[in-house]
Amino acid sequence: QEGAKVLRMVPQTDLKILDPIWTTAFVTRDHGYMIYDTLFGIDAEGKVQPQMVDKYSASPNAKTWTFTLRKGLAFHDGKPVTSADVIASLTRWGKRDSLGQKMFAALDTIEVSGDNGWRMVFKEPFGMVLEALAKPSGSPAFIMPKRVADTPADKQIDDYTGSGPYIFKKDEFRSGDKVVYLKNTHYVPRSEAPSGLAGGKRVYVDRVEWIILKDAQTQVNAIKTGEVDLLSWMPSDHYAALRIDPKLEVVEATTAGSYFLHLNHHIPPFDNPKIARAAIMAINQEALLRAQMVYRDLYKPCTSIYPCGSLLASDKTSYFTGKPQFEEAKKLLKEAGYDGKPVVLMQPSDFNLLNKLPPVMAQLLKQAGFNVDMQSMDWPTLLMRRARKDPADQGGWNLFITGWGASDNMNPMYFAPLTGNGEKGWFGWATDPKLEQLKSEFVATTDPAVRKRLAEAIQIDAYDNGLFAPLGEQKPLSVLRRGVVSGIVKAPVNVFWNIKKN
Amino acid sequence: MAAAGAAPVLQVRDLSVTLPAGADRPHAVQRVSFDVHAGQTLCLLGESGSGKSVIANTVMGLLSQGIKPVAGCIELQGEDLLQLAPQRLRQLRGASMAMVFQEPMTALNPVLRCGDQVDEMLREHTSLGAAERQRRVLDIFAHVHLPEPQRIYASYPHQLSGGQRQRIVIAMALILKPALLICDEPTTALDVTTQAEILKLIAELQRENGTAVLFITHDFGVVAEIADRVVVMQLGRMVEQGEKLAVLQSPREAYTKMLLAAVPELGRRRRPPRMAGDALLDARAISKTYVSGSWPAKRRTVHAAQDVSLAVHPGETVGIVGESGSGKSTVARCIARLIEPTSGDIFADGRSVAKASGRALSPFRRRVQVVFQDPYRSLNPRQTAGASIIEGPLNFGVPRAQAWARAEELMRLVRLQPEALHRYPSEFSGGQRQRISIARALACDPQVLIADEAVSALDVSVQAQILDLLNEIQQRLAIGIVFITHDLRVASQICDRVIVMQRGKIVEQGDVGDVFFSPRHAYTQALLAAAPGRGFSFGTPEQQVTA
Amino acid sequence: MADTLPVAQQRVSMTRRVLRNGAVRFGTIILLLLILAAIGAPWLGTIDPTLIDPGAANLLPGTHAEFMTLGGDTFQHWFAMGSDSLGRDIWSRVIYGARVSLSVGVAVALLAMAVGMTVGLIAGYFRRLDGLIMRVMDGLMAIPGILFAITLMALWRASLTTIIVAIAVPEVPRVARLVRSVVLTIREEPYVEAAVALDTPTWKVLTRHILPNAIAPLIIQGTYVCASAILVEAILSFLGVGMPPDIPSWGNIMAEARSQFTQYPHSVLFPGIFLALTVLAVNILGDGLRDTLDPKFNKRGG
Amino acid sequence: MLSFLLRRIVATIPVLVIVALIVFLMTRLAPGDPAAVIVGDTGTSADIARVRTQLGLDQPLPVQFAKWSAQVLRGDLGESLFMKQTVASLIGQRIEPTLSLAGLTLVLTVLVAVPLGVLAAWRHGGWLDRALMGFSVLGFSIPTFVIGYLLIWLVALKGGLLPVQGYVRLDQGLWSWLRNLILPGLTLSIVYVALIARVTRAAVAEALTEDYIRTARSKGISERHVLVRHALINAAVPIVTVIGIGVALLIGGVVVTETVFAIPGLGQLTVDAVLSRDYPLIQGITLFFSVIYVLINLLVDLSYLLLDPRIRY
Ligand SMILES: Nc1ncnc2c1ncn2[C@@H]1O[C@H](COP(=O)(O)OP(=O)(O)OP(=O)(O)O)[C@@H](O)[C@H]1O
Ligand SMILES: Nc1ncnc2c1ncn2[C@@H]1O[C@H](COP(=O)(O)OP(=O)(O)OP(=O)(O)O)[C@@H](O)[C@H]1O
Ligand SMILES: [Mg+2]
Ligand SMILES: [Mg+2]
Repeated sequence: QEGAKVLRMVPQTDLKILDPIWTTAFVTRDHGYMIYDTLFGIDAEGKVQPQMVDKYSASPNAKTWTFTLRKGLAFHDGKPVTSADVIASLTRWGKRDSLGQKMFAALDTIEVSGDNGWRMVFKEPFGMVLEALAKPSGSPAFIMPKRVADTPADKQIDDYTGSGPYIFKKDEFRSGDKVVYLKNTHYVPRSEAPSGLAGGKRVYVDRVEWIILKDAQTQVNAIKTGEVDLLSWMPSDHYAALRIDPKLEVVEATTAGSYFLHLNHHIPPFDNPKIARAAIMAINQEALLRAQMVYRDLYKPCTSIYPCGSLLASDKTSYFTGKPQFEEAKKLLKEAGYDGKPVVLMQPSDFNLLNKLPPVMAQLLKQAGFNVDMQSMDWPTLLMRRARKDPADQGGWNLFITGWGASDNMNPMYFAPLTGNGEKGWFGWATDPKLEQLKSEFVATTDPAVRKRLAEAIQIDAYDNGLFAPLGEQKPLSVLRRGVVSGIVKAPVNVFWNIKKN
Repeated sequence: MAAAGAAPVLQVRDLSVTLPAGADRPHAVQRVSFDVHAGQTLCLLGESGSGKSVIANTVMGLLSQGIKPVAGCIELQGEDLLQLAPQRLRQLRGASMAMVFQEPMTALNPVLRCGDQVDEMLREHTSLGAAERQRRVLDIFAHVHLPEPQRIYASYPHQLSGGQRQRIVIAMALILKPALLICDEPTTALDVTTQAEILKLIAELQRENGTAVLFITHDFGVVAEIADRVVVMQLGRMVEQGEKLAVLQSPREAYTKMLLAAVPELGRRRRPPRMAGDALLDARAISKTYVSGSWPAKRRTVHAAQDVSLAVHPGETVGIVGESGSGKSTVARCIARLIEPTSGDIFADGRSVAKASGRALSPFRRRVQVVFQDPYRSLNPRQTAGASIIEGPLNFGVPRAQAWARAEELMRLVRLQPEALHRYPSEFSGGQRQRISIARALACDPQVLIADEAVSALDVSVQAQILDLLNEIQQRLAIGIVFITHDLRVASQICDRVIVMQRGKIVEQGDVGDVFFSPRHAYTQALLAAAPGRGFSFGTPEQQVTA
Repeated sequence: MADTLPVAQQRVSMTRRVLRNGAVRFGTIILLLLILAAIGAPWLGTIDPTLIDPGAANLLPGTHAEFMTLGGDTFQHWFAMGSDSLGRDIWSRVIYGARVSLSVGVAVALLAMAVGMTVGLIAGYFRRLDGLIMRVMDGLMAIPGILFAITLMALWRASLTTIIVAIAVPEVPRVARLVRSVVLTIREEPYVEAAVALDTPTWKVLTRHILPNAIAPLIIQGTYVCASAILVEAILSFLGVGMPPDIPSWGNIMAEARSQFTQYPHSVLFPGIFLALTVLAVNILGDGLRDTLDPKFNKRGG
Repeated sequence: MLSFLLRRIVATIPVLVIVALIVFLMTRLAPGDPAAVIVGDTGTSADIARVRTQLGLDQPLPVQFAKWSAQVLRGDLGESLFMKQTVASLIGQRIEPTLSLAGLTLVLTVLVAVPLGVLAAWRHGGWLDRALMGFSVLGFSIPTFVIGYLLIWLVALKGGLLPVQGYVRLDQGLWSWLRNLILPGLTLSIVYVALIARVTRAAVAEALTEDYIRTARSKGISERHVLVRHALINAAVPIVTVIGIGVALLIGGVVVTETVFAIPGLGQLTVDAVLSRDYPLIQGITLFFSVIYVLINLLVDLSYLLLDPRIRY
């Protein structure tokens, strides 16, 4: 390996699950982008662009879609990528991903057509095909060889052959320690310049090593001494020190993420939208973000449920201002007859990325007249507990806070918590037929203007029903060694192609 | 013997040593002076607690904390030991002066093999090879009459009998043939035949090397055998000093005279007739086999006692005498049920206790008390003497104040100050500890008292008083006593019956008069013949030389 | 009662001797001061230790600053020890934190020692129970402490007691092993045999004759357990199974400050100093007590 | 001795059974759900339920336990719920780093602590004794991460002498292996040096009051031999015990140090497994530790027999 260029970087967390449809964990998704390719990608403007696909077309009623693959695509084992591989991969993905499930529910047939192409015929107009195939987060529709994709969806794959820009080195993979990827020398990038998840994915290093460093201080130390070249998620506590270090550079590599307060509509008191709104009125985005992120540069209040500055972002937010309205909240509570029973706010104390928000939120809610019972637990407990529908004092919950990437909330159909179908929906189980109606209208159209209008209506509806509320945006930054690493592509998720190392 | 004019090997001048607060008296020794010449033996005699061991330890520079020489000087071959640099003192120890400590049980390192502990002397002070050193060690073991030197070499101290350990300590002191040898009661745990051999060995050493010997003993027989000069101590002061014959036969001081008068004789003593009653303790054919070492080490079995039967009746004293290592202590510990005999049966109060354990032994424990051969180790170093003495009575339900009052009384009876109850075992002299052990056993008002070498560290006058005390208690309460001793004179004085043991077996037993004055077994005969100072009459000027 | 007897004028009574020992006095005074501070926290220039003001985050020690609560009230406060990343007053947190930390440290040490000692004594003395008990201890040692804590919190409510138990139980096998090892050697001493011959009840043989020999290493282990319990408490609260994280303790003040340690070491330093003081006090006290109470140490010695 | 060994080995079996049962129950009693972790944020309750079925977590506990036990009896610890790897291979990957770190720490600790303790006991109350006292107070009360960060800052960042993180396998060369272990080893040794040195001091000071020390001195042997051959060996039983406890702790969980220095050891694996509720992994690790601890303690107990011939079992 003399002279081989090795890029050493620290991923966000430890990589454990290698099957991208098994989990929606960010790190598994990022791993997927290393070794798999996607049919479409979202570019820097938020527009869908073909990636593996060469040509595609849709019937005007959005019922029939045809696609052709690019020439020269091959898997890591040398076999060409065929439409059979694509159909198998999409079928497996469609069993798990929420948008994929919707798509396959509407789908009539999917079949091979023409030379290396396939056709999808829908029972009713489906306007979200490209958005689904380009879905950047959650479980993206990665393309695998048919033999792998034929693995039942309820079994993890153990063959990590893809057609992406990097090859996974299985024998060097050690969870908790190191993940190694080699350059896929046979990869044929698109000719366009890279833009977001679209464009040419060129590789300039021979080997990428993900070094798992869990301790923030250690990450900082390691990049200072050059033991690693890149921190894909800057530990925010160290921002001040990293920013002034002349040998380092802090860059924005992904679009902003948002924190959301989620309310449980299944049980009192937030089954009453008035009380839910009162809770949302207690939000003080500035105070919350400041507590979590510490540095002004790292956060931005944003009242839209879509990422501020994205295609669908809107400032029509009903009563929500992101600033505390304690008096109004108290009035609402009185009107609604809040009985003073404590509301349970879950705090994941081991989750550094958001564990400082709940204490502040608890104090704000108290100010607004709530009786708050903040309960600490570890993240797995929170995940389990949020699935429980029991009353709050019997192991249930009322509130919790979690974070979403821009790739999640950039589109209402990507955004998991945006459900109004009661107990079938996402945790919080709001019943909101209007929301469901708006969403189905959204799916059916491909017209950007109509979409924009519907997205706005969805946002207002979500606020009025007190579904959830954004606590503001945080800027995920990456740190790299100045003069050593360059060419980072800004995309909705962290991607590691196009990076050069001197 | 060395020329009288030569400079003494050891010269002690006006030595005074202080004791810490709370001790018997302010000074352990006061203004003591004496010389020990090359090839000569100086015997240090005196009351228990009179400061003999303190003198010996001062010479070696090994006093424990709180005890300090405050005046005088000690010169070893011209060097003042009290002023010497620690480095130099270390060089002298072992090579130029060696000491046999009074209590061999505590003097040995429990986790090192005996052989290695002796070997250490050679390793430190000579440049011999390992094989040669081992040969020398085995050699000296044979010289001090240790049986099976190989086994002893590989044994740990706790696997040896009291006398065997004492001989290890002696071997250690002798192996380098030092210029000055200090022996602090080196033969208390040895039977007379072995003792005679050891004394002979020391005499040989003196002859060959001109070793000067400072010999501390209570045994006037031994003094008569080996001493050139004698120093008599009392309460830290030197009361008399002189040539052996002068002191032993025409003592000037009252204390010396009193002491000499107390020397027991080997002779019949009229004992009250045996009382009626069933045996208090009846041991039948008990054997004890020690198995030590298991895979991968070599397995060794020692038949410490074989087929020993013995019964004690009310008011009776049964003596056990015999070779060191012959199993006396083993038998004592078996019949006291501190260890379980390998076979045989023990009856007390009509019930068998041989296999009982735990609470079931409780009534038995109340009736049988033991004075251990090793008084120091058998006292908890973290408890005051008083706490140790009242422990038994408290266990038996006696109120604390009453137990304490009794303890004070017992202290007086064993000739100790009651104040000493507040002291810890380490703050006593060897003989004092032994008396505390006796007091502890007596505090329980036992029906059977097993005394293992219970008076060996006592000077003859205190010894006589203790024996009288035992006798008195025995007569009053009709208790049975098992008395293990090496001192045939003592045995002849207080026993009704004696048992003679050799190599784990009883070789002869019977009434004391029969056994001692018409011994049948060859070993008994040898034993009696070896009694030191036999025929020497103390306190009277003429020396009778009888066979 | 020994003191009532007309003896030993030169000998100072046990309590007097203990009290006269400088180390004991020094240790006691420090501990008392810490306890007093914990009790008197509200009167020591503190503010509510859970109050947050993101605007006053990471102030350096000795800063005078305006504190604005989330409700909008403001007041001047002197941050003697600075503030943490949420703008909470470290002095207040440290002083209030003494309540949890001292209780946890001392209680865990006492509990672990008491149970461990009992187990160790029994296992070491009774040959027949040794194997069984020590194997159980081996098994106990193998159970991950966090899992134990999480399960315990699920079964009982999270409370100070639960935390103390959760931290103390994993320490028990270690204390037990240490005690047992000493018992194994002392069991064979002649003075134990002598005590048995005096029909001393077994518990008394264990406590009076054997245990005192194990005290010296035990005191050291006890101080160690005390210190580590205070630190472990933070780990538990970090995992959400301890005290709620807004209730301050020295451990969680330090743990929370960990990510900023290189920039703002003061938030680790001050609780650290208090912890060290506690450990020092316990240490000195333990040593002092042992040195005065243990006749062996006191009297003999090379 | 042979029978002792046999007895010990046989006694291990019920321990394993009981530990297995207890840990199994604990994992299931602990709140938290691996299925919820696997599904991630975008999943719904239905997804969680589906994953639970896939993983067999919806079956009755006795059935789950029976299945798992049967598997273990076949010598198979099963597969992690998260990773497509067997528990055995996951543990296997972590053994080397853990043993390396534990071994180095142990060597550092014993080499420093025991002599320090002996000297402090020898000069009881002297300056070294006081210094040791101060050191142990600090060692007990400074959190590990502080020691780690300070060492890294001093040695690796300022001095540029050693790497700040990572573990290099031994087969990559002795020096690279050692380089990466020095700082974490030092970090860990501080608290153990404090503990072991203090225990050594106490035990040796105790032994030094014994009469055989006087005998040893009377032989004129050097003070070093008096201290080592006589005092230390007699004091060895509690010291070895504490060292044994230290080894167990080092192997079982030095999570903070492993995290700070990014050493992929068993401590991190354990905490990870617990925090993600990876049941088979937790159970496997615990069984593994049970065996290891039984072995360590067996070694310690055997060493007692060598150190103190009076001890019998
Ligand atoms: N550490 C100590 N603390 C206090 N007093 C002590 C200490 N050691 C010895 N003594 C006292 O010093 C005196 C002399 O003791 P020493 O051991 O020299 O007596 P001894 O003549 O050898 O008696 P024995 O024949 O009984 O062995 C005794 O009264 C004893 O009680
Ligand atoms: N624990 C043991 N393990 C092995 N052998 C032992 C043990 N205890 C004693 N022995 C051996 O048993 C034999 C008898 O010992 P015992 O102590 O009964 O002798 P003794 O008659 O009391 O001798 P002494 O007069 O010297 O005290 C000795 O040879 C001794 O070496
Ligand atoms: Mg003496
Ligand atoms: Mg004997």
